[in-house]
Amino acid sequence: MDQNGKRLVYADNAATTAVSPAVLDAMLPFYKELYGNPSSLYSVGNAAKKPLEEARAKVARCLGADTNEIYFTSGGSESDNWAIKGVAHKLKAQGKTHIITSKFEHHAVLHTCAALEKEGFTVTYLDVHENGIVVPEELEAAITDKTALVTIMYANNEIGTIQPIPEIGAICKKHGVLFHTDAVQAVGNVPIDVKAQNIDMLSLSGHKLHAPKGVGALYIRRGISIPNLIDGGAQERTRRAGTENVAGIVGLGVAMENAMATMEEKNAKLRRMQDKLIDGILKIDRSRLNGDRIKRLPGNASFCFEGIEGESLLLMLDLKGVCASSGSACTSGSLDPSHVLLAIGLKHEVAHGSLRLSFSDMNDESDIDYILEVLPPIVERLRSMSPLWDAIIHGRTV
Amino acid sequence: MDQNGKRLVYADNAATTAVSPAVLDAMLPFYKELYGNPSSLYSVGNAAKKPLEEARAKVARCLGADTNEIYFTSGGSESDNWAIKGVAHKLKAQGKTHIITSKFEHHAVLHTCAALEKEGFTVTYLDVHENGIVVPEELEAAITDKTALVTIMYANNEIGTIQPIPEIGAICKKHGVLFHTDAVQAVGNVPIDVKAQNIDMLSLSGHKLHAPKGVGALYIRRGISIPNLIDGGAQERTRRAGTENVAGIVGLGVAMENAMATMEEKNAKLRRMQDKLIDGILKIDRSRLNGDRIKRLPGNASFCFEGIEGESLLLMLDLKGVCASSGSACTSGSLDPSHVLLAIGLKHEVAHGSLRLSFSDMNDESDIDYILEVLPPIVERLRSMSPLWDAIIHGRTV
Amino acid sequence: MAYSEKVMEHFANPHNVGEIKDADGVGEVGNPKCGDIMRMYIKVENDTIVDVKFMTFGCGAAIATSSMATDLVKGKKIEDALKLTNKAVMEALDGLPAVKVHCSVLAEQAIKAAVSDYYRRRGIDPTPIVGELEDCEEESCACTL
Amino acid sequence: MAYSEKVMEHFANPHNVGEIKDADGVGEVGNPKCGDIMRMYIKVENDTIVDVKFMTFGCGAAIATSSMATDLVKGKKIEDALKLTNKAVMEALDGLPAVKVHCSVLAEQAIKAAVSDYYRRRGIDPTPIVGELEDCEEESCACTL
Ligand SMILES: Cc1ncc(COP(=O)(O)O)c(C=O)c1O
Ligand SMILES: Cc1ncc(COP(=O)(O)O)c(C=O)c1O
Repeated sequence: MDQNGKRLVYADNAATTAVSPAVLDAMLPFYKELYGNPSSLYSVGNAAKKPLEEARAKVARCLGADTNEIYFTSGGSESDNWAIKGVAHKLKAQGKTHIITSKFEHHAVLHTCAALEKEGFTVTYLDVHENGIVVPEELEAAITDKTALVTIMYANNEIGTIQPIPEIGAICKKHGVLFHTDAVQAVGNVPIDVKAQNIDMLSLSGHKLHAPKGVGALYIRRGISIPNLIDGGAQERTRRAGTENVAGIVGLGVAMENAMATMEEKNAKLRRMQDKLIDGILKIDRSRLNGDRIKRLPGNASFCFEGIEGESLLLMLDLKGVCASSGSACTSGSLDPSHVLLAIGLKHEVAHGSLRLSFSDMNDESDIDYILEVLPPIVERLRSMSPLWDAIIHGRTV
Repeated sequence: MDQNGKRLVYADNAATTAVSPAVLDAMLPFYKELYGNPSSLYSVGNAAKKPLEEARAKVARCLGADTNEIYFTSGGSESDNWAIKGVAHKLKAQGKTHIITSKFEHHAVLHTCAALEKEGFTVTYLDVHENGIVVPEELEAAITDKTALVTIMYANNEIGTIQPIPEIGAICKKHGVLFHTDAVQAVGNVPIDVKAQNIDMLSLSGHKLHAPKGVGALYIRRGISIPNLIDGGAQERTRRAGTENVAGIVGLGVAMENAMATMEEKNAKLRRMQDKLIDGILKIDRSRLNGDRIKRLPGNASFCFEGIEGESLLLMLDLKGVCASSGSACTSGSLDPSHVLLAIGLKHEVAHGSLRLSFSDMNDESDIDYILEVLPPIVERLRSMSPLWDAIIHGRTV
Repeated sequence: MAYSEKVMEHFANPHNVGEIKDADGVGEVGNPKCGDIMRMYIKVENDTIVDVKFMTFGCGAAIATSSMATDLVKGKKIEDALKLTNKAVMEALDGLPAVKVHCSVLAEQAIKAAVSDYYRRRGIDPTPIVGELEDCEEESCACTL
Repeated sequence: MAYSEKVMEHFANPHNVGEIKDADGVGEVGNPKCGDIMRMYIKVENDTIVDVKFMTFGCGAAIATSSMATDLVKGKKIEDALKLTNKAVMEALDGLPAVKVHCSVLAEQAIKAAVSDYYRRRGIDPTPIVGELEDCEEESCACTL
């Protein structure tokens, strides 16, 4: 990607993706002539209803769900909140006041769990170990007769590791415990089948797969009834009120369909790029890859560089036209190191030097080449300025 | 408005409005080159941050609020839910378990109140009388030392009546009770000043004023702390998680600014159109205007026609290219007559024959002329088919 | 909720609208509180419905099902007309939205009510022939009869 | 969080980076757990800071404030250098995001730490001259000193 003659490599697709031209094309009519309210009787409104339901069918198909198990929301955070708070509040009356999650969930899950703790729920935060993967046996051991819900993310947003979802689904089924997964990073990148994998609820967000920001969905298996997060009008079969974001929803449908149709090819390409990137970056002295090398999203790789502080690394990369992040976009501006990197056992001072590079089908191998060209000198330069580096290479603790 | 040579009169702007070309123009860059995450460090993301904050400043200015009292949401329903559930859950611990609202609020308020009733809150539903207006003295009399919140809509969506908001604000202030108003129908149509009017919280929704569907805002007066509805990332100063719908938010800012700049002129025009419409329609035998004739939104007029069922009236109008509704779009498909019309004292059989015509600055007087041309023969035709009409005109009860 | 083209056709130009002054049977079902009333008139010769007309107060589906149901029984022997089911009316209209199925039931019932009236006028108890006519409950407007 | 152009200028091409091997005073503040460490070296002649250099591990603001602070004290009398406030550093950089204000405090403190070291090496108690140096707490990284 070039812009104004300057090379631009967008390597932060785990934070958000560009809306693809096909998605935008599909959305535009709903910002123009098809502006009607899909709940209306007359033709202008009705013309919006059909595409809305077609988008629902597309999303359902991509997940192996039934059409009427899909509820559109404003994004991944809303879906996570609805699923987790919904189950908690529903099952509280039955004395089920325990939730199992992992230490490195997205804040949309962790802060929701924290809010429930304040209400009196107890939450078990499973270890994710050095490789960034939950151990199913540990999960099973954590289940008690008070357990209302297991919520484990499908793939981690900061380090890209993929969790053993089918195994977790089977365990939850065996114990009769509901299973929700935050699949915001996984949808469109790995094949998902909610029925085969025994997933009861699944959150997804459009802007991670070339649909716009501000639209997402929650899959709720038929038969599961949880209270609404947003009460009001009869939209979404009375379970999520609010005039539907028709353009966004139609965009989401198109984006999901495209992602499914091109997944295999895209992933083969991204894997090749990822291998090259990891091999190249690990040549840098005192660098490490975060999380399992194999069980990871093909488009996501996270590294740490000793003696480097993440923000200055990102700014230097930005000056070279490389957009990256140190971890989750939601917490940048925060001064604390990533809870994800601490969860996989990194020390604070190492966790500060993190770099996440995440790619989509809009990237190609030349982007990797460019990053491998500009990154090592930047790391070297920052280390040469660092009062710690000398101590680090001479093995003194800092 | 003409389309395919067929005359199209869109008279359902209270349900939703068309995105204006100026709004769409402002949004498009965020679906193209400015796709970055506004929470990101690098320039592509940062380029989205500034417009986001500018939009917040615009919205604040239009309400007389401070910039950091505005929180963006996915729409009016979310804002209503957040405000009402938030205050309720916050003040419950202090024994404040009483809420005052009116009988004819939008379902986003009524169903939220109903959900709270299930949790043990008590709710007073104030009468709105024949003219569709809450009486401040009755509101004051309903306040007890347990009252946590008063939530009264600024203007009704089905019949357009405007409530005595400054009076209610003053009463709430006097009694130290929080005051929320659902101003979804009012914003952009009447001058609002949250400080002068003593409004503590205010909900608004973009798609009612030519911004897109799926974006809205909640004004929360500084100093009021309520629990989040959507927990997670640090967006919206940690009070509303989720990657920001940048395009929608920018669109909302532009729409609000445009609405404010043109309000006086627009309202003068809409008032003229409304007077002509009401005078014209009331010439139809056994027709009535719903709600106060004067204290109403200039763009909203609701009627009932005895002996007519609303849906067939709407369908006949649609065949003539007139898009209208019987009331709230959220409930069409429902078979029960509008709770709003029942609240102003109409009988079921009369409430069934309702018609809401709502206009925006995109309409003009020729639309009124056209409606006045096609509506009377339709009413006549339906009445001629009706087995009730004979009895009605002969004064027999049906 | 979207109506089929067929429904819209019958709604926009309903067949058999009106009264039959010297009808042999008149049946009315529904109630105004629920927002749907159908009144059907039949003219019978040699056990055959030679003419049928309706007056309906109600939604688009109520008008369209009235139109279709009258079409379907016109010229039929009474015994065949009594076999008319709401399903047949719906199918002939290429379907109805779920919330509108009750309208097709009303149309079926209106025909039966008219036939019952025809028998009653002739001193014949219609119940063994036509069956019990369940009335739409005042309470629940979305009656599923 | 967006940096001013001035901050980005000093970040991209920081002034006075490096060590002074035969420094007359060296001061270090911050800690790696918090993600910010500044070390400043000064060379003093006739009570004047004739040279100053820094080594910084930290965010963009940490590097830019180090660069700006060293610029501001270079060539100054010690007594004037000690008047440098974090506010002055921030103003010279056209402001800092709220979450980054502590970096300007660190820069001010780093200069003072180097001057203290200079006095200490000469056997003079720096406290009456430089004042108490509050150290950034391990606990709270967003120290507001
Ligand atoms: C008065 C009122 N409140 C709330 C809403 C809900 O807004 P939204 O559809 O944006 O959620 C609407 C319209 O739908 C409304 O008219
Ligand atoms: C794993 C994960 N969950 C949830 C979210 C929240 O999604 P959204 O920003 O659409 O609310 C994100 C990304 O922001 C994510 O990566």
